[in-house]
Amino acid sequence: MGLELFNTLILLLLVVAAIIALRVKDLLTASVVFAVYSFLMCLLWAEMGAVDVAFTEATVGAGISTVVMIATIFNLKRKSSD
Amino acid sequence: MKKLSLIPVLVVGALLIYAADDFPEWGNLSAPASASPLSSHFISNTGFDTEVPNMVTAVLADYRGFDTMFETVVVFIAGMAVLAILKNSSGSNSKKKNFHIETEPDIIVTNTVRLLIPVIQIFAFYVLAHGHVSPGGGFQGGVVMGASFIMIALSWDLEKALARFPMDRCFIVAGLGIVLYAGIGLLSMFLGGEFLDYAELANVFPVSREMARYHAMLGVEIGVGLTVTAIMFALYANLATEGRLKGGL
Amino acid sequence: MMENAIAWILIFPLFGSVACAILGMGNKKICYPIAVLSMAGSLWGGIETLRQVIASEVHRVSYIFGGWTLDKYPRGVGIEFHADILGILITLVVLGVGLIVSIYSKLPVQDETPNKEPLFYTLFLLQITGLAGICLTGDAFNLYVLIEVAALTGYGLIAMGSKRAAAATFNYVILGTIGASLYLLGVGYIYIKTGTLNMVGIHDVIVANGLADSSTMQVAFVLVGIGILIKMAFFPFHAWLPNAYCNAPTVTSSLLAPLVTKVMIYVMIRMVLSVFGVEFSFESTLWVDVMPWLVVVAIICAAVMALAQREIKRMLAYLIVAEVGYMVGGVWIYNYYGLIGSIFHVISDACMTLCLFLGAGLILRKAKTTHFDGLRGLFSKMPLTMTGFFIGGFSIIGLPPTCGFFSKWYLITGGMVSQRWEYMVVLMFSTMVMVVLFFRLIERIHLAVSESGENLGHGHGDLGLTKEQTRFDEGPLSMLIPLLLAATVVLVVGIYNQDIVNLIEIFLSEFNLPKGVGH
Amino acid sequence: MFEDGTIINELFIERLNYFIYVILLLIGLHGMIAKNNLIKKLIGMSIFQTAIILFYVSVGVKEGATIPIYLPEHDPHGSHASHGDENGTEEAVHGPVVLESGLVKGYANPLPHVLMLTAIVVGVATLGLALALCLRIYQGYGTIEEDEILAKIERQEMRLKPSIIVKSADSPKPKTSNSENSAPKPKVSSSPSTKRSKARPKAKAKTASTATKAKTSQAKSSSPKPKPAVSKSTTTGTKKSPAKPKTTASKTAGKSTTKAKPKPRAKPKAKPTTRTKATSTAKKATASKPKPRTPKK
Repeated sequence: MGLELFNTLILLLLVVAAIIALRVKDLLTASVVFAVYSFLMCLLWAEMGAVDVAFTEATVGAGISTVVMIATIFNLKRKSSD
Repeated sequence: MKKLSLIPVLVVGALLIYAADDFPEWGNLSAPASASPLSSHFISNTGFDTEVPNMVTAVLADYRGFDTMFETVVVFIAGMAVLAILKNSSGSNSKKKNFHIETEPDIIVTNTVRLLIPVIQIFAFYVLAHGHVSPGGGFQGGVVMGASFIMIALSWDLEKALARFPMDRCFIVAGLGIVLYAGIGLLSMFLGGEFLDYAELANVFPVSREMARYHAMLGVEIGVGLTVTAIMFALYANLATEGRLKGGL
Repeated sequence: MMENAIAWILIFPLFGSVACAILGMGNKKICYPIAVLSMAGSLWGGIETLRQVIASEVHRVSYIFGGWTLDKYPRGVGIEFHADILGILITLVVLGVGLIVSIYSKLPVQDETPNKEPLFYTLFLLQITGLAGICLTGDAFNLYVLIEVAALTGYGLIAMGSKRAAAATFNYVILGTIGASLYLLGVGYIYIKTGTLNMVGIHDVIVANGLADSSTMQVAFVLVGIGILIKMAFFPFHAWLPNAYCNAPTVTSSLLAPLVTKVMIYVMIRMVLSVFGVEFSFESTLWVDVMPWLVVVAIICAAVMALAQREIKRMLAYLIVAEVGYMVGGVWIYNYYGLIGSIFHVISDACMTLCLFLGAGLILRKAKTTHFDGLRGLFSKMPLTMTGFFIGGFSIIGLPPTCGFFSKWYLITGGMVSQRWEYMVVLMFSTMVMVVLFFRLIERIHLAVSESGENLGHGHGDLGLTKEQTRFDEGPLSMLIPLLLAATVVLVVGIYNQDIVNLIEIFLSEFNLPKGVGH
Repeated sequence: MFEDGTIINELFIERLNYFIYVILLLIGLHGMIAKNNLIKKLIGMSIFQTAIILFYVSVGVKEGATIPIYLPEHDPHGSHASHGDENGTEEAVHGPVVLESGLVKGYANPLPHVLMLTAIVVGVATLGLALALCLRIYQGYGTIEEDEILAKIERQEMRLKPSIIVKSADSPKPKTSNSENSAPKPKVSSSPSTKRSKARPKAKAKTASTATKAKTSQAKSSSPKPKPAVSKSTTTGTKKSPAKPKTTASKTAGKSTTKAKPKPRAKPKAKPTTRTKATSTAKKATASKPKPRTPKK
């Protein structure tokens, strides 16, 4: 039962994180929130028994993707119009 | 206009909700996906066919090894395409950089990283080699390995990282990874099986057919790891410097 | 070696591409021969496989990677390559186009993407690998991976073009990812109901379990269908195509334009016939009622847009969109002849589009522009190029000795037999538009009148050009020969159309398609 | 407190995964289509892909199953996992066997996990490539906002158009009119600029498809524009306009021109690109405009 509560909590947080990542006007914040989203996703998958997928998402989604995205944003404008 | 884009989104949403009604129950053991002969074969026979305890690794590198080969190729393509897009692009510095590269790397950061890098790299090897038994494998190990080079670039500067892993070598290593993967497949084809039929390697190596699969999988994972390591670093290096490979974060 | 011919089709370009990447760093010159050789090897594998397919009793070659053969393991454990006649025919088209374009590529690649030859040829060969794999694979998820291989190389190849190419490619990336992801989601829906990914296995489960009424499968069909329609640039989703192909380097556009859309149409035919099955696709979905009308809209809009263009490459890009409408329509009028026409048109359209784009590349090289205003006097300047170009053009119109005529013939027959008058009318309409398009081009080349009706020359036969500008000045042989080869192929496919149609009929004979009037 | 709420369980917890995945997918799709910033589009794309992965992983879940790695007692290399145990020797002896069918339900379905590993990799590859494209676009246009990029492309095309005509028309030809250098010149520069101001609000259009739509509709809206411009040119350059029809009538004497002309002309009127209008308005001007240039060369 505790696990299901945990599951539900993460699912709701995921939606919140996704919306924030798309709404926030600062791209750097957006990519960090997206990293949070990825890590939540990773937790969820680990909880669902997909350990390999969770591991990959942790290294790729929350790790490399974010680093690469931030590296790119440093070469671009940080502000977004929407 | 913004409102209009909601229409396709809502249409897709309605479709998906409509379909969700027909889904088998959550976690149902007799759902087609879980009860199909395919899934039960993977679960029951992985140990028998390949002697690998981690079914995901076995399915990834052996049963569906052809997919994984192209997954590696996709990573390789990403690296090549990024290079193709950014190389010699008019790196006009019209915009002033909104950050400055500190001439002297921070001593606390560098010393910490100096301690961390070997640990990270050994962990990467562990993840790669231990993927047969625990979560992990070539891809994850490769990413961790690539991250260690990115860490060098972040804490010192890109030149230092590039001195350890030059861009030319990156692509040679990435190519070698694919050659290793496809080469194992080709070798097993020359030994009389189908492409990627690792069991045929038992003809030349003194192991059983199952163990031949086991060890070939390790070789394949190393190939994946090489490609991924090189390309992840190359992606970072190219994107952080707009392809100039100078300066960077 | 022989029994693995089907695997060699992919192994040659795969290793060739890696060789280009590694060896090309040292010596750029080596890439071109590697590309041509690996394409030739691949084509050998294709021809050998075709021979095997025709020789086998069931007209099918099944090759399972990794030795997970059907006698010892359940179907779908390993990844299966499933070459039936349709698959191997399209594969041969892909490889043939690849070989011709690789020969053609020598000079344009040097000039348009200097210092990037290794990168270019690596992506080029991997593109062929992906496309050929799409044609052969018998696994729904492997198809997704190969679609992404082809798509990512395509993005890279297009983005090497002019400055505007990056923005165009970005749109392509977004739309292409939506398409591929919807396909992936559709495969997930199929998997949740059938529990397998093998195409034959999926079909068996659908038939055995009577899944035709399942809403999940219906939605899966819609998702897969829309994903593929986006990828093939069917009319409302075509936005990525014209910009991407116009701004791409010459070689890229002459490789992608003939292949990408056609291969995706092949995927649609494959999904409709072999995976979901005729009963499911045509009887229990609404697509048969809806799609022909969408096709009508698509063809009319694309044809009108093509009329409005003043640049050859852009005009051709809209023509491709119109041709996609033909082929999709040929499938969804749900008729035996329509399907023959559709499949044959995939083949012939690849040949003629190749011809046109190779010609456009030569024109661009010599005349420095593909805008209509820069074409005056090209017939006297480069007669061979223009002959090749217009053979492709006449084939698009559908003039008899070329292959375009025969495919259109079958399409119209299909429309007539299934009493889809709207489809027939729109085929006639677009044929007329194409006549206008190409004869207008001829007019622009031969007459000294500019767009606004202003006279540029004096008197009869004078184009307002100096001797210098009309002197015989053909393009380089390495580009001219592939063009003439492509033009020959257009004619040969037209002349030997009956043989190809016979092969297609063998393929279609195992499906229960209506041949008579009405259904 | 959740134990007895079976309806809540059914509706909320068991189906929640599927609903959340749909919601995430729609958020991502909306981000891809509607966001103006290219990086935001990419974040939307990643959310879209992760949502699909979530769906696949949900498919692989089995009630009461553990992760798809053999427990020590099923491990083909028993000694590997259970070294030191008293039954270690036993396990090592019996070697790899096929798992009994009853035990199969104890492990989660590995196939969706494998597929999703591949999908994640494809996702990161696409992301890297798209980020490179963003950098390239930024180098070219100095912005990563889609509407601004479209506006800049539009402006560049306007600027490019006359130059193409100059290139193709600068061939030596009889100089019929050479007086109105000053009159047409401002027109060439003004007509694109008025069009540009019209293009700006239209180019706000979001997706690429609407971009092309915007192009055509913008052309349509600008189609009344050229007419006054043309008439103005005829009024200002009265000397030129009567001269023009005379030359065409006398010199081409082409039946084929008059025959073939209406077709191409008729269609563009219905759906002209910006280009054609620009050329047709600029045509009278360009006929004389290149002239001052050619002597300079």
